[in-house]
Amino acid sequence: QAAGVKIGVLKLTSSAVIFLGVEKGYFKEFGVEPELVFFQAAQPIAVALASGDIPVGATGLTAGLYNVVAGGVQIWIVADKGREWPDHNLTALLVRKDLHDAGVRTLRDLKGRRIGVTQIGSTFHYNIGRFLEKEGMAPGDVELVPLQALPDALTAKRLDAVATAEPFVSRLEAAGAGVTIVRTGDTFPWQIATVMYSDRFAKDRRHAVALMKGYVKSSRHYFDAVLTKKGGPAYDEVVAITAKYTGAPPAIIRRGFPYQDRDGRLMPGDVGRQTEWWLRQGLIKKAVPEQAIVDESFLREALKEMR
Amino acid sequence: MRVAVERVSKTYADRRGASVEALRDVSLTVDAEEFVALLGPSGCGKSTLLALVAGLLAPSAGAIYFEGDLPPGRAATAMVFQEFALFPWRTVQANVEFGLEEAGLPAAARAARARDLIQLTGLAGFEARYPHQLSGGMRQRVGIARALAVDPAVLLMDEPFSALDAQTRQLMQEELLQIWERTRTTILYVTHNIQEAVYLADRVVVLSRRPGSVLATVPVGLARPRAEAMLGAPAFIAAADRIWSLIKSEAREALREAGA
Amino acid sequence: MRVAVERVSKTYADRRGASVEALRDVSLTVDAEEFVALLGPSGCGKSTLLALVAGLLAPSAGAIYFEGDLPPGRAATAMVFQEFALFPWRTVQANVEFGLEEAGLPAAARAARARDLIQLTGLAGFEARYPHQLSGGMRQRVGIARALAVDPAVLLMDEPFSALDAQTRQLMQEELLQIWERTRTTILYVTHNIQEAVYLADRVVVLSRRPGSVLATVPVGLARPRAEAMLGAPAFIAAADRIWSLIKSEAREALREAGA
Amino acid sequence: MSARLSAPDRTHALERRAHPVVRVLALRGVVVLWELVTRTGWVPALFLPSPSGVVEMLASGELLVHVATSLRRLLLGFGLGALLGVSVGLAVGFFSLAEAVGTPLIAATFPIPKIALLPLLILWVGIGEASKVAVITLGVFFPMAINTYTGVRNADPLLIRAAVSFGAGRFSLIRKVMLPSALPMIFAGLKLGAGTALLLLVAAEMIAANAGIGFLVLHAQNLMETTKLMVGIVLLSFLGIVSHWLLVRLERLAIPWKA
Amino acid sequence: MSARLSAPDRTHALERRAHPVVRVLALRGVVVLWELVTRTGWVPALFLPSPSGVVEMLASGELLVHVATSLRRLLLGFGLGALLGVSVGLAVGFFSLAEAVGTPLIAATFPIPKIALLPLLILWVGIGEASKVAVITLGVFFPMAINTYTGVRNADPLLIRAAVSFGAGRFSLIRKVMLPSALPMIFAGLKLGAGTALLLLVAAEMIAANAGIGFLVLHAQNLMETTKLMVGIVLLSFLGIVSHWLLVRLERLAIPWKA
Ligand SMILES: Nc1ncnc2c1ncn2[C@@H]1O[C@H](COP(=O)(O)OP(=O)(O)OP(=O)(O)O)[C@@H](O)[C@H]1O
Ligand SMILES: Nc1ncnc2c1ncn2[C@@H]1O[C@H](COP(=O)(O)OP(=O)(O)OP(=O)(O)O)[C@@H](O)[C@H]1O
Ligand SMILES: [Mg+2]
Ligand SMILES: [Mg+2]
Repeated sequence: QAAGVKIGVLKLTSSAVIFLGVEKGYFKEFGVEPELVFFQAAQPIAVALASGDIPVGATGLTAGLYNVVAGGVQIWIVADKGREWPDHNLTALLVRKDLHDAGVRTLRDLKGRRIGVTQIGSTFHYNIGRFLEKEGMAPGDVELVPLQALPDALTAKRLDAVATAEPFVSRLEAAGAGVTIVRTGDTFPWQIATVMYSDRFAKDRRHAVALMKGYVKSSRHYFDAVLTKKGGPAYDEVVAITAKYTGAPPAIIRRGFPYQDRDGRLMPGDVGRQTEWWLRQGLIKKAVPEQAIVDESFLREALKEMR
Repeated sequence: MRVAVERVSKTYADRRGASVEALRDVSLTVDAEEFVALLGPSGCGKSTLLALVAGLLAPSAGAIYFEGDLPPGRAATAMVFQEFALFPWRTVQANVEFGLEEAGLPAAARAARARDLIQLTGLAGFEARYPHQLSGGMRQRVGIARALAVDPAVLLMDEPFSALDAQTRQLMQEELLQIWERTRTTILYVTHNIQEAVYLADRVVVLSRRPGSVLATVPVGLARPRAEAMLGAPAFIAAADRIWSLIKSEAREALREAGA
Repeated sequence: MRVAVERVSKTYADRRGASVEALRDVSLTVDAEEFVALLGPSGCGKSTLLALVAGLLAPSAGAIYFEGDLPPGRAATAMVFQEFALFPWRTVQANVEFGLEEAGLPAAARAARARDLIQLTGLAGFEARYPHQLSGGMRQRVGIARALAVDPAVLLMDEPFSALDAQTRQLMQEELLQIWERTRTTILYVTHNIQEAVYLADRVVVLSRRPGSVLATVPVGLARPRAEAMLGAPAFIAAADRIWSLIKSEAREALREAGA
Repeated sequence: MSARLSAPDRTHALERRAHPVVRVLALRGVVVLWELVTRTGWVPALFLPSPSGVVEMLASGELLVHVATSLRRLLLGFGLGALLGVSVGLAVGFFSLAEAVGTPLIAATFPIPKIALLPLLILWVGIGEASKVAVITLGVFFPMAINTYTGVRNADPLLIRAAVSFGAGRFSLIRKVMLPSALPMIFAGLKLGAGTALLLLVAAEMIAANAGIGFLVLHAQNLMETTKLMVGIVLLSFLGIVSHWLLVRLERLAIPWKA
Repeated sequence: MSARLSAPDRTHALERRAHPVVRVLALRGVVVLWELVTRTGWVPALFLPSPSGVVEMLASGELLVHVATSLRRLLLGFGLGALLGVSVGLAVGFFSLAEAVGTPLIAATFPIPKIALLPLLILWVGIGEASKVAVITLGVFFPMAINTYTGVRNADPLLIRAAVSFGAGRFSLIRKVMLPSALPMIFAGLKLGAGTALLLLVAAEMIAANAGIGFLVLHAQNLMETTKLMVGIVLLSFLGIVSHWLLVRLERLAIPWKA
């Protein structure tokens, strides 16, 4: 009898490892029965983890998540679930097609313009902030507009540019609505998404480790099937599964899978870099040291048994 | 000024199309400087008749005329209401000035005239009070002052003292007579109290039950100025008896219809 | 049952700490099957005394006793209010049943008993009406039926007919006497109308102005059953005159204080 | 003989005509004008969709799922809020201890615009249905509690004394005097609360939902689908009218003595 | 001699004690309990920030710019809505033609939850200040118009007849009878409208703004800064209490005859 575990995810290509694990029965193999709960954005997953609605989340790292921990509710970052990596761009900054045609092609050209992000404090906010810093610009040089239904808003010309993720990047390009001007992975690799445990689930050591085992198995499958090659039946299978869960056409899925560690190991020190940056922006109220939020022990224990 | 009501009828039509005949073929006159009381059972159309004279209603048939000269700036009529009808948001002073404002008098003249009437009606010292701060008797003094302020050729009074208790009522009747002795304004006074009608008026016009029509006009043979002692005078009793006999059968019928 | 009010005083304390002495050292009795009227000027504490007897207020000094056997299930007192105090959301039937509900009677017994009293008070046919659909006289019949329904040892009536017009009032007095002839309930009846007190009661207790105290107890030497014709009887006039002389000076003073 | 004047006619200042034709035409006229203005293209459909377009989309029923979602939230929140509000109002109105505790607390929390609590409620009860229902519940609770309290406190003291004189105890008093006395105020509160509930529903759905009429309206705006936007608004107006009408009917049934 | 009973004592059912101590302690007790619960860490600050933390942030004044922005929108929208509402209410109440045109239009548009119009208003007047002010204006307009209308229609006909009998014309009637008669209803509308205005302000700022207390609240939720969230809520409650208090004061000044 497998224990049911709710996992909060987004309908994005970056959730492929989770979809794969569910579809191939890797989690069940180790005694956990995942139940996927779909969210609209990363931030609500953090809320749901904090309020106890879900024990496990798999999504991007946001300022809100760090503030949850700063606010006294423990959440643990336990494994890699997607990195911005050269040649494996997960998110991107797109400029509206007509503006691009009119010559708006770099970050500098976007000065003073409206850039859509899902929310203040989101991964997209972090992306743009880091891009601007790299260009020597200040966060105040553009206007960040938090909006729901971002891709649609760009299509409807309500925004000048938008920071979004696959498959929307490919979709917008395919639809001729936007043109990518910055690819995050190529510009600024970072630990964008992780698997997270609520404190309560983390205390349920047996299932917490079991889930990791399934996750590692799925992660290795994923790595071998789509990150090392660009075709073949194994590749097509992952594409088909991802298409099924995200509702995006396979052609768009094929445009790119995000990079992640084969064993699910986190980028060392990156969470600390993130919390530092947010603290500097004044968007988190106190420092969150890495050891207060990252706990790879579940992963290590799983890996030890899976040699 | 003389008022002539000539063969006036009034039928109300309500929204649902039903109609109520309030007055039928009423003729009466009020001579200049005369004090006429209009007496009749409840619902016989007394208030309706006053509203017609005041121009607040249009007669269904017949006409109402004012005969005599009306100096410019003088109002033809002014009304004193049973329920006082003071403006609660105006002080005594402002209430008395109301008619003068509508007549277009300048502020200073208004204030002076209002002060006179406040004096006359015994309201001095209460100018800044609001109606809710006054007793019933005081309130009706304001009503009378407001009406007299516009110096009406005809003063219309609709049961002005019936909302007051017996003592206050007596007192106010005396004061009204005193004021009338001084101003000699033509007065048409509605009441359903026989004693009051006879005590105050030169003539009493008695109306029948609804639809109201004139049953008779009873002259009151009492000297003026009137005094409380006259309430037992033979002329008083004669007039009162005459009126009582006129409306007794009417009243009985009304009572029978009303039931318990 | 006999009621004994023994040296009762009552002082109200309002929120601001001011206190009003309503009754001072009042003693009186109502014998079993006796009809006692309590008479006094407005504000002298008549309603206060009834509330004390009904247990709605606690006396500041003195005590009130009921003497005699009270069969179980029978209420000691029931009250008829001047303003009727019917529950607007209850039909006539449900209003009459109210006291029976509180006494814990089963539904069928309640309905039967209420029907009897509705019959007795001449309300048959109006069971399903709401109070707002009744005339004033009808409403007070409901109030009386509701009180009699609980078969009180003492019936307390607080100016029960003073909100009615003169004709209805007369009628209701007659009916009350008829009902009393049949039930012989002990009655303590508050009024400030001398005629009414004398016409209805065996004894009239006259209270002074506030703070109320007993001025005198006047026995009424009229035979029972009473009839309208007795209003002119010498015994009637004697009692009325006696009471009138007792409260005349009181009343005068009150009038003087009240002013116009 | 001197001048003979007719009495002055002052009736015109008192006159009020019914204008039945204008009354009927007013609303229709606006709709017809609106249709004309959009038909002729004088105002682009982006800014003002045509009524016929709105009716068409309404008739297609494609938005029914949103209506159902909203309706469920509305009914749940309204029902809970009304129930809690009336109970608390009765208790606070009747028991002096409850009043001493309740009135300062209600006075301090009542002025908060309830929609501002949505983020907090999401933290407390989760992002799902519960937070939306809770916002509506809170929005309805306050007018209901305050109106019920006012109704109870304004119960005719004479009726209370009458009931007590017939031996009514505290619970009898609440059930047989306070509650019926407060009913008119309770219904006034329900009507007020229905409007607030609808407002809060829409706001909550606009801020944090992915279904419901509020979501529909905001989503339509993001996509510049003005017809869909207008359909949402018409649906909401309709919901408002129907709920008010239902409450008026219910009131007539519940308060027969005020016919 | 037979039994001698004391009169039954029924006063307990009528008794109401004042509980002055409880009344004073109730609110403070809740705040103290709240502080304790957060101090001991029994409830994490994320779910319930400590009162002392809230007071600290309030005192720091860092949120004043948001308060100023919200206040400007509120005052503008409320003022405009009240002005329009009273004018339309007076006109519709007095002129029978205006009534015939106005009442069906108001009845059809009144039930729309005004926040649902925000997207449309953004389309019409842009995403800037105008759309937020317009939503508040609309929200205040309806209760004001309806209350003013009711007040005018319920003006004592006797007073109208008295005024006319002294020669008052239509405009005299409006100014000297209808308007003062409607004042109590107008103030009731203002108090109702103030609550609605605050609610709409917050909702509009949550949905489409980048300043103001509503924005602050939503922003704080996005970042999970619960203390800031609570500060926003406290500020709003404060705004609500102050506006109500001001209206009550103003009412006393404007209606001296109802002292
Ligand atoms: N606006 C109206 N519409 C329809 N019927 C009316 C209207 N005003 C008065 N009536 C009816 O006309 C009749 C006469 O009314 P009116 O007020 O003139 O009587 P009244 O003699 O003044 O009575 P009261 O002594 O009670 O003041 C009554 O039957 C009344 O119901
Ligand atoms: N609850 C109260 N608090 C303070 N004073 C009160 C209260 N009830 C009555 N009084 C005062 O006590 C006095 C007696 O009141 P009560 O009602 O008993 O008089 P009453 O004889 O019944 O008068 P009425 O004939 O007007 O009914 C009055 O002066 C009244 O103002
Ligand atoms: Mg009349
Ligand atoms: Mg009394």
